[in-house]
Amino acid sequence: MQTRRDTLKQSMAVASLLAATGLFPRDAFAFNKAAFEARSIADVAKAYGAGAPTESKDVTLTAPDIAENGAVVPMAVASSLPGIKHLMVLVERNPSALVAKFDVTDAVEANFSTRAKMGQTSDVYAVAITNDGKALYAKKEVKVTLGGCGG
Amino acid sequence: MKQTLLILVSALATSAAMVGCAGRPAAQSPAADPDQVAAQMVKTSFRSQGIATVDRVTNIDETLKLCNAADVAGKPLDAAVAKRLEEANLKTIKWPTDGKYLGDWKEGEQIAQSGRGMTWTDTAGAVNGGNCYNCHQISKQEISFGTIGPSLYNYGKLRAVADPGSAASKPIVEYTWGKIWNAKAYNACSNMPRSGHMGNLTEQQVRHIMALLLDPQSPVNK
Amino acid sequence: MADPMRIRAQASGSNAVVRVLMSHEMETGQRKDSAGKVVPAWHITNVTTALNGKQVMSAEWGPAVAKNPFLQFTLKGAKAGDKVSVTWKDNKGETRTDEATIS
Amino acid sequence: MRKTSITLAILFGALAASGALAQKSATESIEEYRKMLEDGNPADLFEAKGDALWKQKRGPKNASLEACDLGKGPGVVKGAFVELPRYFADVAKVQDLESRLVSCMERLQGFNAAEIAKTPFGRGEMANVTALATYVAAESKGLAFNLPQSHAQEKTFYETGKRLFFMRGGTHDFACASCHGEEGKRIRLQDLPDLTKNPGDGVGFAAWPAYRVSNGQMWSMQLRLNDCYRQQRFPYPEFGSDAITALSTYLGVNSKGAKSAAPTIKR
Repeated sequence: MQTRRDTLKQSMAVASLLAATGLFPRDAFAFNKAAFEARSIADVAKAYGAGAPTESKDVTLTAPDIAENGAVVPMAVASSLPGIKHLMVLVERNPSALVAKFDVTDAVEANFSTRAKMGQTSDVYAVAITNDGKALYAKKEVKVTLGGCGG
Repeated sequence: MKQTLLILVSALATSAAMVGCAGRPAAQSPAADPDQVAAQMVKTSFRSQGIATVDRVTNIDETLKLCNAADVAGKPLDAAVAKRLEEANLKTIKWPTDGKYLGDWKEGEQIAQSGRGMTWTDTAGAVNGGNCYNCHQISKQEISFGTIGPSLYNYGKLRAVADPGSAASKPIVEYTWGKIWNAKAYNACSNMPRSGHMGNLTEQQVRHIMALLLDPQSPVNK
Repeated sequence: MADPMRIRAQASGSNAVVRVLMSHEMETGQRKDSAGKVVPAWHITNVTTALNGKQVMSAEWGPAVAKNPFLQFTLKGAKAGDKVSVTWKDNKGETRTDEATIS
Repeated sequence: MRKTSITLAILFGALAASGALAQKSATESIEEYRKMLEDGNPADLFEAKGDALWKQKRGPKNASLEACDLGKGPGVVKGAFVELPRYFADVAKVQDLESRLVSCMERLQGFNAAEIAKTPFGRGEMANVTALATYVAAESKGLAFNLPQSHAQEKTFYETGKRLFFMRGGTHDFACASCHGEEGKRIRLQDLPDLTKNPGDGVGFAAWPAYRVSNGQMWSMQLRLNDCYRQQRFPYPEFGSDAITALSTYLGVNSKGAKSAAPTIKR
């Protein structure tokens, strides 16, 4: 079995190699500025060419009820539906709603976990955009608490 | 040759002494007095930084000194000593200059929420918080509260304070003011800061906290 | 140069679960420093993943992804010994790629 | 038999479901949040950095730290963390992990120890000391604390540390004991371990270094104590000062038998 340390060593070695070969296509690095500046869930969906979002049981959002600290809030988005193009996590009351957008391919499951920053207690959305331009969502309120000595 | 031997012998003697030393630490000179060592360490280990000056630990008052010693010994303070310290602390309490004990509970809630002020990263003259929620439950709405002190939810209601200005409420109103101003007046070694006495909160801030606890309109008493 | 990522990739059945930790400030652009000056946004904008050299996943991230980001996803049809590589790029144009072998 | 266990499983499942339907307490929710963070602790990034730094030839003497004696002989890393602070004959002093690392950086690599001690946490070589401490601590994960108390100075440091632990001071009369002298208390929603005795595996002294979620920083034990003193409204404790080492000795000896979980992830 490979230890974590070996993995690391290997990672560092290949890093420069991959960079040098230019293995990653440039178009993989598109960044949808409009989507990341949008304030509402609907505007984010629109920025990705989808219609008005509707609530759906086929989209799953995993997030805690209470976050001990808003700086790191675990969130997972998943969908059981076929034909999902994008999965996104959004925090409604953040300065910009969109946290992350993942592209689904045949090679990965429609299931991603990441961690978001939350400025305050807010509804959190998991949104799925289908190949035919539908936006489906699940939502949940996550409370952000004040912790520690507060100084 | 002779010289070499001499060096060898002395080297052996030294190493023997070192072994002996490591093996029998108790045989060293009588152990240093930990109280003195601690006092010395405090002097050499802390430095003034910003508004947090070293005298905050090198020059503490008698109340703290005696309570600290009692904690180290693991024994409560002698009853007579405790009484003497409480009386001394009671004398420091500054009662409201205009006889007005209660301010605005909404401001009180904000002061109770804040844990800021007086650290080496704070600036002089900044508004200090009361640190209240760190240790106490106060209003029902705030779920992030500490449990070092007792719950203060329904503080006034439980003590039947219907009108804080009434003669009937006077003893509890005065006690509450005194407790916030100098908690050691009622319990010499209390964990609670002496917010008024040590200059952490202003008279006006204490009034606001009083209102949070005692005003029948405060969410605390709903 | 940015510090290396930690990539853990574990096969389970015909899939592999990949967990990635990246070393990045993820500065929001909303924060002020002690002098009151706004700290400019500095965050990862794109993440791509390849399985044995073939791109299988891409993502766009905003500044609201937490500092030192964590990412978990599941690769279909991956087995022990396969190579997973992850690349990130940030809004300053800095990029980093690391690779791990599925165990 | 098989049927019984299935029935039981269904029953328990139903119980669990009804439990989940009932309103969860804030404490349970926070517990759930902490659980979600455990898998994927960014402390791993710092551990990896420390591991690389330990082996890398650096400093004016272009040497690695692999000959550093952390108390169990030159180069022995595993198990060293759970026996620190301890007395080191070469410096004739009790040292904690971070002070010891700085001594090794000076002796082996030629760095200036006093310069490092003056560097703020998270910057320059001090950030490297924290990463190294994270790596060294991680190598003792799961081992039980067992600080030596045979040298006279180790005993003195324990007794002195105890006095520092109970020392009220500052503008708020806070001592370490104000928050950590009793079992079952919390500040806001954070549980406070009772540090006058062994608070349990992976708790208190056995939990640091830790990755702090609130600021995304890796915190060593010295920074943990430093910030406790800041919140106590005390003056600034110097890095590697005797008071900090003595306090650590008191906490470490009290933790005897507690299994180390460092590096952990904390609010």
